[in-house]
Amino acid sequence: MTDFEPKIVAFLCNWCSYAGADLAGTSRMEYPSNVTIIRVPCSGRMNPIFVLKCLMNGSDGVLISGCHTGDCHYSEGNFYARRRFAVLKSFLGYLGIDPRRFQMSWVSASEGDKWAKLIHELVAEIKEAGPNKMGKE
Amino acid sequence: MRYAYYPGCSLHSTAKEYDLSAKEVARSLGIELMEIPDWICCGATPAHITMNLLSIALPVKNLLKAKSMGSYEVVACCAACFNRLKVANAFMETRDEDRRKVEDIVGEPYRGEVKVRHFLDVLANQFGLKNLKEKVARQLTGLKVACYYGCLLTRPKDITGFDDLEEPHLMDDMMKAIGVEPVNWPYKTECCGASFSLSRTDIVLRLSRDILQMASDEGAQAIVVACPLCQSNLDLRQGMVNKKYNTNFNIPILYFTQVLGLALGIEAKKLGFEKHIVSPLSLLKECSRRLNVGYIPTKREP
Amino acid sequence: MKIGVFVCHCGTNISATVDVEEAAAAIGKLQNVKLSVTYRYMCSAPGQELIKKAVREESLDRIVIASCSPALHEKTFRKCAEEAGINPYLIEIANIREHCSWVHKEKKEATRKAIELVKIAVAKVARNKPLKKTYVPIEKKVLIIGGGISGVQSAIDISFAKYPAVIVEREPSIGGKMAQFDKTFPTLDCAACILTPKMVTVSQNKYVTIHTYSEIESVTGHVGDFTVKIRKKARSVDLDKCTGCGACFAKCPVKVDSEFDMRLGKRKAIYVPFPQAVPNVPVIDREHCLWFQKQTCGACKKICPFGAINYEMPDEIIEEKFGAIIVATGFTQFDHSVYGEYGYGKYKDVITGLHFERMANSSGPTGGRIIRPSDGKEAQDVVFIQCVGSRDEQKGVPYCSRVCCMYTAKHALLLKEHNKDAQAYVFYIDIRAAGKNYEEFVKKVQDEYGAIYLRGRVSRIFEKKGKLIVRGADTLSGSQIEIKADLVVLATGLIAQGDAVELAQMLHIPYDQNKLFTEAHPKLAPAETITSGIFLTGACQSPKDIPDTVATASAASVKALGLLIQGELEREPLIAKVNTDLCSGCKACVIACPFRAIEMKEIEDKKLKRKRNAAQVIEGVCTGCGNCTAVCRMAAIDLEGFSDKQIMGEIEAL
Amino acid sequence: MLKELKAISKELLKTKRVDVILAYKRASDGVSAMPCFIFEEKDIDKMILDSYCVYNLSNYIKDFPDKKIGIVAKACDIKSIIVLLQENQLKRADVVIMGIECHGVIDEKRLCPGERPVQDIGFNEKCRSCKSPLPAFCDYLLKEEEERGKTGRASEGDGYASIRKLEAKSPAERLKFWEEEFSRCIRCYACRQVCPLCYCPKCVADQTDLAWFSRASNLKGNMSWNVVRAIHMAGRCVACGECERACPVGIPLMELNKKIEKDVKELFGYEAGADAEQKPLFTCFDKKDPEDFVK
Amino acid sequence: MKVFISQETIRSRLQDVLEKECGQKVRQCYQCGKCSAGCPISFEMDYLPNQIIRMIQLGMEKKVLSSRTIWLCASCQVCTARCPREIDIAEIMDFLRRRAYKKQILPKGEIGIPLFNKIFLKNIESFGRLYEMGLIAMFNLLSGKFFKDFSIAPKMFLKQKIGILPPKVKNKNEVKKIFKKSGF
Repeated sequence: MTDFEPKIVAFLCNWCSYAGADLAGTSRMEYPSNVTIIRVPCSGRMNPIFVLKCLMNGSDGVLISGCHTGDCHYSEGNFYARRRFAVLKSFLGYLGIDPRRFQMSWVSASEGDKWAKLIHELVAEIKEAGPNKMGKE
Repeated sequence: MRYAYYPGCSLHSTAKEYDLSAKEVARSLGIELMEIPDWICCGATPAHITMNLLSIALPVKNLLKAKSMGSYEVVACCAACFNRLKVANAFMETRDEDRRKVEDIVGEPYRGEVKVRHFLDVLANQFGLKNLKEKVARQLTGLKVACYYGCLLTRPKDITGFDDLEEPHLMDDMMKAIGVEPVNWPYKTECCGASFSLSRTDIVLRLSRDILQMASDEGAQAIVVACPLCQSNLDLRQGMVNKKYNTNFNIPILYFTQVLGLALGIEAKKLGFEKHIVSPLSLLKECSRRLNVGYIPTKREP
Repeated sequence: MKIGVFVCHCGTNISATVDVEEAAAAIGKLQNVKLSVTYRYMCSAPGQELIKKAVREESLDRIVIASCSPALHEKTFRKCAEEAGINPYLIEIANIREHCSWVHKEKKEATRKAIELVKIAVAKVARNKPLKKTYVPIEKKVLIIGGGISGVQSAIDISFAKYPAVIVEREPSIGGKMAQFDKTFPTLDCAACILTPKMVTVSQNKYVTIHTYSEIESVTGHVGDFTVKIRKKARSVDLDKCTGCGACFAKCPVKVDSEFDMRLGKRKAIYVPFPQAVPNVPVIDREHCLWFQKQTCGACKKICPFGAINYEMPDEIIEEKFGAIIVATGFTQFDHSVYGEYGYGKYKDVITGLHFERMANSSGPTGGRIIRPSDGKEAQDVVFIQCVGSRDEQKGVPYCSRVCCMYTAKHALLLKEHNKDAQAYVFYIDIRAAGKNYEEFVKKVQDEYGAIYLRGRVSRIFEKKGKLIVRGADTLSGSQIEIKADLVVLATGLIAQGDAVELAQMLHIPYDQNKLFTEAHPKLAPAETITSGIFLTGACQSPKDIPDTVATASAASVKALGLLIQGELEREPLIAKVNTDLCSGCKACVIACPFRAIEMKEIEDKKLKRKRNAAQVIEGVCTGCGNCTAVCRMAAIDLEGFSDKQIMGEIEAL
Repeated sequence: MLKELKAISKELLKTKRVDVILAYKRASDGVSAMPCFIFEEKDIDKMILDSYCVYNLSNYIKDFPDKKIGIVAKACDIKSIIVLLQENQLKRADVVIMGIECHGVIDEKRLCPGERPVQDIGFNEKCRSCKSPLPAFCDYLLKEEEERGKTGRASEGDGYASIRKLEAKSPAERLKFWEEEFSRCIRCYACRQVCPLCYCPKCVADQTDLAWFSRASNLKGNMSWNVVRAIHMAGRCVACGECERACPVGIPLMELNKKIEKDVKELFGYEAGADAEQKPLFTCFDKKDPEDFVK
Repeated sequence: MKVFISQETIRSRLQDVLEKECGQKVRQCYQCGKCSAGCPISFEMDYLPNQIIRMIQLGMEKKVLSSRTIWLCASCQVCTARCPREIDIAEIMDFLRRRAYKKQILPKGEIGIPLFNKIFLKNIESFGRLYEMGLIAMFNLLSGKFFKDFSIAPKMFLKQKIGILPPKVKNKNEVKKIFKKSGF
């Protein structure tokens, strides 16, 4: 699987994680190019079907990243998201879909370094997990 | 309470009295110290100065010997040994790739699973000062001591860490508990020159001088230590200090186990007081006279 | 549909790692893309001109700009689109700088990803809908949290424009830390002399309301329309009846360490923190007052000629509406008790800069004498240690507190002025004296006041026979230094208030790892936060000296005024919208909305020919977080600008 | 018990307390039971009550909007009524719940059509772990004449045994298992039609102006549908088992529903249909919700 | 003295090797001098600890390794305990000494200490435990200070603090093996 370059979708909340990723950029922190970022106002915006869609669409990994709990720009959005996706994550695992394929993280606007580190780990993990057969047929 | 006991070289030679008194104290408190069968030297300072792996391998070898005795915590009295054993554990826990090298040297896998404690830690935190207080059989009131911790007992914090880094207090607390008055002095964790005893005696003399000076300035009649190196530097070299700096210190350097033993009512001669270069006998006589109980105690605690 | 894609080189910021030409070419082939061009600086005037021209000539109806983060130029290009005659919400930004060219090195890869990002943007923009901004009225009043120098200055500036401002200060008096200072560097004019007049002005200003001894209970709403609950803690003294005659605290038998005097002096259980306090009305410290502890005494009530004392006074909670909020909560001193080598804060004669200020103050607890708290003797040899807590990842904060070098120099000078036989020794790492006449000031202290500056930190302070043995280093002479000192003054750093995080969460403003509030942009928007309508001033954002604090105060005020002056407030139309045909009225969205922006309303169901309940979004309250859309199983509620269609489109484009 | 039921029903209809009563009648095969809607007193005699009354009648509530409904319901069925109340689909005043004591219904899978089998043809899966023969939340409680509480089957385990078995398998095995199951799905949506809680005016599966997932009945589409269905039931499914019963190709849908039920219980201590007052699972949160899965 | 600094010297391997071998980031040091301030032996050192660190930063390997300071460090850990940049200076000193051994660089006028270490370890290697008598004798012999500690030695025998005969450890070879494998 060495030459396997995973395709990963990351949904970033506009206020913390997206800004955090921006900071990683302004601080010129290099990280793998496998991740494509889609901006959403808040992790609370995320509908489980979006994640499913990505996996069925052949993405090898999906990441949802929001503000740390308590720091949500909309005060509570990430709490709702956390509950929602705790269930989805476990359920996907139950269906036999590698749990590494769907992950969640809190990255604040000042954590550019955390973002870069996160992506390094994420890509490494997904590489281990191998390509997502689902929906490739 | 049972522990695997690692005396270390000093306690079998220059610090015999530490070994004696520690064992005596343990016995009278019902703590069992089982000496690790043919333990070897921990390498002390020279080892880690000279070669990294060796300085880890030697302690690890000992810890493995301890492990083979069953699942006991290892107790050390010598601050230096204690420090080296702890460092070795930390090393084996954290440094993955280097661990393998060491494992290869000692020929056994080891991940720092054998826990190591200093005897002071065991007495103060495990056995408990309250319980010690209750066991006191001889009042030593009037005896003023300076508790001297030195370097390796408290530093580095994240490795040794059973007492405060800058202002350790366990020995002081213990002394208070058994009715001995610890003076409040600032040099508790100053360095005595340690392993330079032979190679750079002059340094040791100067540092020891400062420590002795500070202790006497603060009115200590004796200095209580938990490390053989500190003891021999302050005791053995006291005469030379006096000669070199024409001072006239006459401060006995006692191991905390000796003082404790005395308080617990153990016969003084079992505690090896006669082995000191700066004899504590007169001091003890004096303070026991004040207490008008015979210096050689007649009554023994059951 | 005719989409125009404009790829920006951003000088070489993008083009260095992304082959913009190749990217543009690839994108040109996409469906619906009418035109795909590149330019060196899209955000520049000619860049925008190029866009407008293209729109005209190619009659484009949607635009994608591939450039820097939307955080920077989304607004710019929305405006540009509008001027070109396209609805400003029919544009999308592809962030190929922060998220691509700046984080990837390999050109091929970066180019591939850039194309991917633009593809997504194209897919999204194709599903955008023209939207109209909505307008809501603005509450023309400013809330100022904190009554220190920055709060006071802000209030004054706002009142100049004849807009009402409300100061909420948690202490019994306004004035903040500056009121505790003796003199100010580098001019050495006394803090009180320049502060107290301002305090008086603000208190007499008809546009300014001051709530002292009060705290913010809760903040809801949004820019232009914040609803704030303020808890007015029970002062036990009637503000209107009291004339500040002082009879009460003269009579009060209880003596307590004075917080204002850093516990170097005493105050009564009923007290005004300092003589020039505003309002000059005492407060009863119920912890210590005999009446509240043992129902005895009551002296103050008896003595008060105006019947102003009221033991039954309860906490009062008032609710007010504001259009803007200025956060001026300031700083607190670093607690040096974490430093064992400095004695864990146990040594009486090891004090902090603020203690020194109080001592140096002629109206302070020592009447201006620099003494040893342990025995009250005049201090002769005084050691100053800089960077205590500052520049210390291990035990303190990583940043430089910025003012310590200067106030230490000031202290060294004051020491000499109060006691000409005294000698100051200053341990420093670097002297940071960047500021008007600052360097000159430090030089003066060294040359004319003979302060000895030693370059190095202190490793240990010993207490011996009443003296303090300070063991440090002077790395310049390469020697270890030991000083027998009477007094050691620690230049403790400035850190965020203990409850900064709670406030930040209440206001929904971000803060950094040091709990300092984060500005919208470090250079271009230093007085704003990303939460519109909330502004920052003073040390709550980062350590600042007085001139900078006052400057930022005025900056924040101008920003706030700039907001209030607009009659009504533009609101982004990116809010939730209900499709009642799909809504089952299950109320999930109503319950889950963090802003209570959704209500149930009866509608006529044409298909079923019956009345039923369906959700409805309250415009102006909805903030567009989109939580409702995710809890709605039937996808009956959607979010404009981030609609299900748009996001699903983006996913499919991958 | 049946006599009692009929009496009450008569009363309810006579007094116009309800417009219709949802009950059971014998099916044409003379063996199994089927729903019947009773508007007039004369039809009351059709009513039956026995271990063949498997259906969850609350599914038909949505067919009678703005009507006052009397409903015969087992403890398990009542849970779904509670969810409907919780989700504002029903006014408490508009429904009269006649709760019946139930010691388990038959397992239709083992029922060969036509002949009436010997007594006890095995209890329905869902009944094995049933904890409450007696419904709690109802207007009328109908007990059986002779005390059966003790003699009745003791409930076996928590009903998650099969889930744990699956969880124990390797991801690969699980994926294989579900892919096989889902590949059989013909997208008839019977599971949805029969579900008392699938009341969306227009299911996301049918929405055309935005294709949430492939409508084609290939693995991709089937997987999507079944995941979405299960997730949309999270914290709502009361395990009445109708979907699985109705599935023509026999996909073990309860193994999906119960997994989520189990997770939700373990993660948030939330139980569907327990209390009409509690907020629906995903419309609320607890600051202390587990977070270990978040980086 | 004048020192020539260039990209080569600054990027010298010393820093990297150091970082690799004991994970200490010397680049982190901002020269606050806290280490030197607390060092008990500083009065004897030719360079203060902070200067040693500085020289490493600038890649002056020779100067560092030939300095007496690194041998005079008593490993008392005060510097490590108080460094605000969380640099383990004591560990660095160990590293430098080990490197000096490897490179056969012995400090002028400080042969005593490395000599002592060698003898000490030889002693352990051959006896398993420390044989003080042998140690002292050997040290005095090699350091040419025959009568050093002459005064106190007798006292020690009297008090049986040090034995004339070496300690008895059974499997001495096991110890020898460890030494050998450790590359002693």
